[in-house]
Amino acid sequence: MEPSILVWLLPVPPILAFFLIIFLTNRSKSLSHILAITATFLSFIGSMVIVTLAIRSGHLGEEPFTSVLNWFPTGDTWFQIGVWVDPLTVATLFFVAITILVIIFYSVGYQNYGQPKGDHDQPGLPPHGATVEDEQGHKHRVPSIEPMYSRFFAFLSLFAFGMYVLVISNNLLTLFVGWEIMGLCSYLLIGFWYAKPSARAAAIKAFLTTRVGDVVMLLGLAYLYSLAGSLSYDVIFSEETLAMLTSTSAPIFGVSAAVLIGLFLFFGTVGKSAQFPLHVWLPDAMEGPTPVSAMIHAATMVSAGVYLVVRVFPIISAGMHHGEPTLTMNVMAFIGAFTGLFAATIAVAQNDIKRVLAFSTISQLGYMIAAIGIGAYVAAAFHLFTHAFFKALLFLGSGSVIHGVEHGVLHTGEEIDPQDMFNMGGLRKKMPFTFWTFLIGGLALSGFPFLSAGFWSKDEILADAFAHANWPVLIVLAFAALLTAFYTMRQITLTFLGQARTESAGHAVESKWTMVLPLVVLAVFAVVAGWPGIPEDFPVIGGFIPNFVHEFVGETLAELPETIAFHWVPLVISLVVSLGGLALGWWVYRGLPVGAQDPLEKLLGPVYKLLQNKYYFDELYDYIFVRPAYWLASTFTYLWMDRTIIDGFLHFVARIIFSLGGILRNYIDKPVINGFGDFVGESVKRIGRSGRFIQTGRVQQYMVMALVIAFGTLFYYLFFLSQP
Amino acid sequence: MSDPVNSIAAWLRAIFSGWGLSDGLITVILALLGVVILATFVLVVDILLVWIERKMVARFQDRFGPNRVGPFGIIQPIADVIKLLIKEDILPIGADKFIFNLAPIIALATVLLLWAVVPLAPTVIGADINVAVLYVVAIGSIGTLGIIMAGWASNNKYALLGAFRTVAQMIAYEVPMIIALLVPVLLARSMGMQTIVAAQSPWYIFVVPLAAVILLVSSIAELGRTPFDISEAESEIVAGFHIEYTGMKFGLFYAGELLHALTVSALISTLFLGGWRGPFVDQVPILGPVYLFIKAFLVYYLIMWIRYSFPRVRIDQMLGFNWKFLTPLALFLLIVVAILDKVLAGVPTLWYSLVMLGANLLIVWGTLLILRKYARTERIRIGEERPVAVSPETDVKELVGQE
Amino acid sequence: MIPLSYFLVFAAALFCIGLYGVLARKNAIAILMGIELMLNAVVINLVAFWRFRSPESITGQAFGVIVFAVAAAEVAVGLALFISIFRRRNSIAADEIDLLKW
Amino acid sequence: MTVMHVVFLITAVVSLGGAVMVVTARNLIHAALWLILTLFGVAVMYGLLSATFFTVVQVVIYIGAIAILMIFAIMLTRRVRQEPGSNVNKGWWLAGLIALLLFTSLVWMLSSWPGFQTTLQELPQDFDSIQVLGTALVSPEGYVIPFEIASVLLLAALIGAVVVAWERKS
Repeated sequence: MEPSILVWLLPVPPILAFFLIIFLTNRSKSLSHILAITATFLSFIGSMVIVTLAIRSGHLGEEPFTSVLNWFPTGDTWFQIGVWVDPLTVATLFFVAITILVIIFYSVGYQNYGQPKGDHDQPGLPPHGATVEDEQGHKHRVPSIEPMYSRFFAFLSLFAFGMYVLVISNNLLTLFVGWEIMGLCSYLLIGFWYAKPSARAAAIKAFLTTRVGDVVMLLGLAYLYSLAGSLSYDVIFSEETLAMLTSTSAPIFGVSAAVLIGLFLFFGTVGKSAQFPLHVWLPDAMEGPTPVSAMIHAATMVSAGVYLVVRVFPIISAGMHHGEPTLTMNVMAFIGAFTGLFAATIAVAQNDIKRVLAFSTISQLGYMIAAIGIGAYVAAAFHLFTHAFFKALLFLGSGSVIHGVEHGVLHTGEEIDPQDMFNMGGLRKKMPFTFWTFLIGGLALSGFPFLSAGFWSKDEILADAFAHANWPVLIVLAFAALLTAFYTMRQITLTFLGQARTESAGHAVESKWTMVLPLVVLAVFAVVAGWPGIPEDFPVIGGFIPNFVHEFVGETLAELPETIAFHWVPLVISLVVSLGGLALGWWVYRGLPVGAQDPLEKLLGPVYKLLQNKYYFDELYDYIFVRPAYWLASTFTYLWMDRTIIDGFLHFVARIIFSLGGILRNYIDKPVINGFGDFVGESVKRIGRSGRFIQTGRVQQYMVMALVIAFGTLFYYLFFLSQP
Repeated sequence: MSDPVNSIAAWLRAIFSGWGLSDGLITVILALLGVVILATFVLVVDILLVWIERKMVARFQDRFGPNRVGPFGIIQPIADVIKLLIKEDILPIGADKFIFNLAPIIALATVLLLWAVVPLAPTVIGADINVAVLYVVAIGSIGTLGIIMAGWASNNKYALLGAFRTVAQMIAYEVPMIIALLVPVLLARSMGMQTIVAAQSPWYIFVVPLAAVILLVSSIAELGRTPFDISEAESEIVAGFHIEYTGMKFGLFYAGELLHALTVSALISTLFLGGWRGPFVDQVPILGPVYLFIKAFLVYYLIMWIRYSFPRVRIDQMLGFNWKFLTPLALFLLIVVAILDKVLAGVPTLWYSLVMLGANLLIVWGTLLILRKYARTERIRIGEERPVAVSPETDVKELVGQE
Repeated sequence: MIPLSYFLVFAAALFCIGLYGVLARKNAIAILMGIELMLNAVVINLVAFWRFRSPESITGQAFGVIVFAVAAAEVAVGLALFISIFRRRNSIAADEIDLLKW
Repeated sequence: MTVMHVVFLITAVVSLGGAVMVVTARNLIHAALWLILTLFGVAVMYGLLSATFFTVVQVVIYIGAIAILMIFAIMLTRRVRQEPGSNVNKGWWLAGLIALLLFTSLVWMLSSWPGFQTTLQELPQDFDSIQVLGTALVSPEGYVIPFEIASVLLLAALIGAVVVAWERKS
């Protein structure tokens, strides 16, 4: 089979699974998850075949697998959609396929498949646990199965469809379609437990916040289409188009069209990848079930934002001379670096295990954006690649931890938050698999030297920043990396090390194999995913494995970016910040006693409070945007516009028509039309009454009559009419 | 001298034309002669059948049967005929005289009419019409008429009941019978008897045995023989339609019934067992009738065997068996055969026959599976406890619920 | 040889006799018999026209087959109706079935 | 006068006489038996027209099915064998008049038609009307759609008859 045909088929199984689950197998939980897993597995197999073919083909950069279909006519031409597999797509496809499959598999265990139905569970709320009796008659509280189990898998399948569409599309419009499908899924899944007010609010917040970014992005697409006449990659990334974009000046801000488009598209990324200032939705999105957090808000969907800017890098970097960054890149570098540090500081003061990871995600995405901003294209893609694995691993691990602690909560009946890290501790012995995999993920996140994937990608970004002599970015990112290592170790120490600080944590148990197996798989990737990107001139271990990422992914661009020469300064920075942060985190939080405050709170004082409340951004937005919007809606739109002007006009028109109708009725309808109708009816009645004696009910008489009349007519015709 | 019938006909024709008779008249005379000879021959065989039937039933029931008049009692039927002829002829009060007398004649005549299309030898057949199979069906339905006339004209409620039953049975079983008849028609691509016989290499019993079985069963039902003899059913409606008949009128019914059985046997032999086909029949055509009658008597023996081995079925069972089992099966068989025939066009005869046979056996196997399942559920249903003897006011469901 | 006119006149006579039966008889089944006679007359016409006017095309016979089917359907439904009516009114005299009068 | 003429005349007289008996017989069973005789006559007519298929089908359908069903229905619907009173309704003379009028006008109209005296042609030797009819009934160029519609009609009649005659037990 042609590779391009196979590529077309990649998104098909998930969407089929979605519709099948929704329409047919909604009632059967096992059928639903079998369908979803089978579908994603088929897509996974297809993706792996594509990846293998792509790597074998050798020069995919010049000759991507592509195929095009006409979609809808635009004047004389057709708007074409198609598929496009170049090295960047391959890399993305690789981690997307694996993470989606693994997470869907994990969801089976996470949503408590095989557990009894809950005592008081109802759709729209997380399961509350069920009571079972064992043989001796003792009652136990055990986790109960999710009431909307099938729906969850349907949504995950739809999400997978969106992601595949986004990744394989050959133009920005279908990419945008996939992007919006994922936006919808994100909304549906964050609000999955829709009976929880906080989940509802988070879903709306996420949807509206990303919508802000999407609108701007759509503007960028429209502008690009109006200039280039196409949204296909091969057209818009061609030299002529790029030159044209650079030479055209935009109508506003006095910048070139390329810069404006780049900024618009980047703003879409800001929304999707939760960059400052649209970062507020991502932490709240942790209201959804943990697999959702892992899938959407760590591994894939937020990656889509970064994927977009990596994809449109030619536009962003259009007009770059001799390594001089463009305006767009400067803005990206600034926002990325700022977000990286900003989110890392917030993460330090969070107690919720998932929120820490959420902010770390924002921070890491900032890293990637900053890398793009300084022109480190390959490094950004590389970090995107490795980050997907270890962040998925961390989220799934945290889900496993929460699950374990929830089990303990159900067992002991304590009323504590099973997601608060200060209620944990000592889980290392209770949940060994979770601990070790989480540790691997954590080390990868903090960039633990040599062994972890995160080290190599992060190191490459720092090395790029150093090589481009972009000192502010280097310093900010290095500090962010330090904080990252710190809060990662804080999390690990609080969660797994030391003693159990609550009874529930003491009764936690290891999760089922359906949840542990994905953790192990992802842990392997969290280690090995970095190996293909080890710089070749790295001391001692460089060159064993060729720097595959650089050559392969770099091939996507028109000209291969030059390799950064090895320098010891960024290496030392990496080593110091990661090891130092880890050590610091362990030292501060080791052996924290039961009920103790966060040691940082004493140290930082009011700053801690500021961090814990995320710099009061939510409140700020509330005051700046939400309340004015409410006010505007109620006062201006409702009272003034709607009630006074529009309603008034309508009432006026209605009154006129009403009186007109009354005139018509009284002077025309009643006497003329009704009179005529009554006259006709009465006449018919009268005629009928006078003629009804014929109606004897005897069929033979009818026939005789009919024949007599027929004969009469016939004879009349024959004897009178036919005479000349 | 290999073809005596036609030689004698040619000889007679020569004699008659020597007497100065016209050609058309000679044909008419010869045809009438043939009819008379054939009818007489068949009726003589019929007398023999009475003896065979009685001897056979005696053997089945571990008796001797007639053994007084003549050797092995072979003259017994002649004695019976004489007895019937000299019996008093009774006409019931209120009977419709003309119809009452007409009925037995129609009953026997329709059977005789059937012999017109039975090919006796390659060169000897009453009328080789191209709609012979349809003709058989048509004449069969006239036979029904005779029974109805008898039942109605007797002015007797048992007779009328018997007639009712007969109508229900005959009209019902005509459906699978026609469908089964269509199978050899389909294979031979003709409704002419001679063509069908000539087309039978191998005999159709080896190609479509299921059709033969269906035809046999529905024919037995048409005959009104046990297990389908509910139109006579001595123990229920005394003797059904011929309850009021005595003497030779009854004799006609009786002879007609026996002869009908032999006729059906001859038809089945013709359609499925190769008719007059046998060794050396092409050289010596006179061997044809011999082969035909050997086969016909074999089938006749089978019918007798069935008759004296099975109990009578109830009328609802009889109709249910037809509409719910035999008709669907026959339809299915016809469809399968038609499709296979189309599929196998151009295949050598051997393979064609083998595949057809295989398909037939497959259908039989599937039918048996379904029947077994049905029987199992039926046993369970019958085995369920049912309340016995409750007053009409009691709600039966309630009673069952209490147990 | 017999000309076409014989058959046509025969069919016309049969048709008219049937028509009389339909119009005059009281019993509904007798009316049905009249209808059958009329239908038979029609089929004779069809077959006769086929035989005399266009023996090479089979249209007349095909039409006749359809008429046979219609006749059979009509008798089946008609008799069912009569039996049903008989159950309710204990009569099938056509002039007593006059519920649909004024 | 050929043999054909003799056969035709005898058949015509018998069947027309039978038809007259059908519409006049007081006893319905007799009427039905007369009907059978008439139908037989019609079957012979088909034979004279060398439509063998119709001859046989006439016997199968009309005598074997329709007439017998009628006798059945007569038996089911008659409590007393002889219906009291007249067997014709009040307007019988008008009916007879109409029938007579129709017959005369039909004959009159037919006789003015030039094709009225068409004589019989021999059929071609190898003409098998059954084969041609069969092919025509099932070939798409022929009458397969009327044929199928007729079968649907029969099915509908079958179901309809069952539904109409079904005795609902309350």
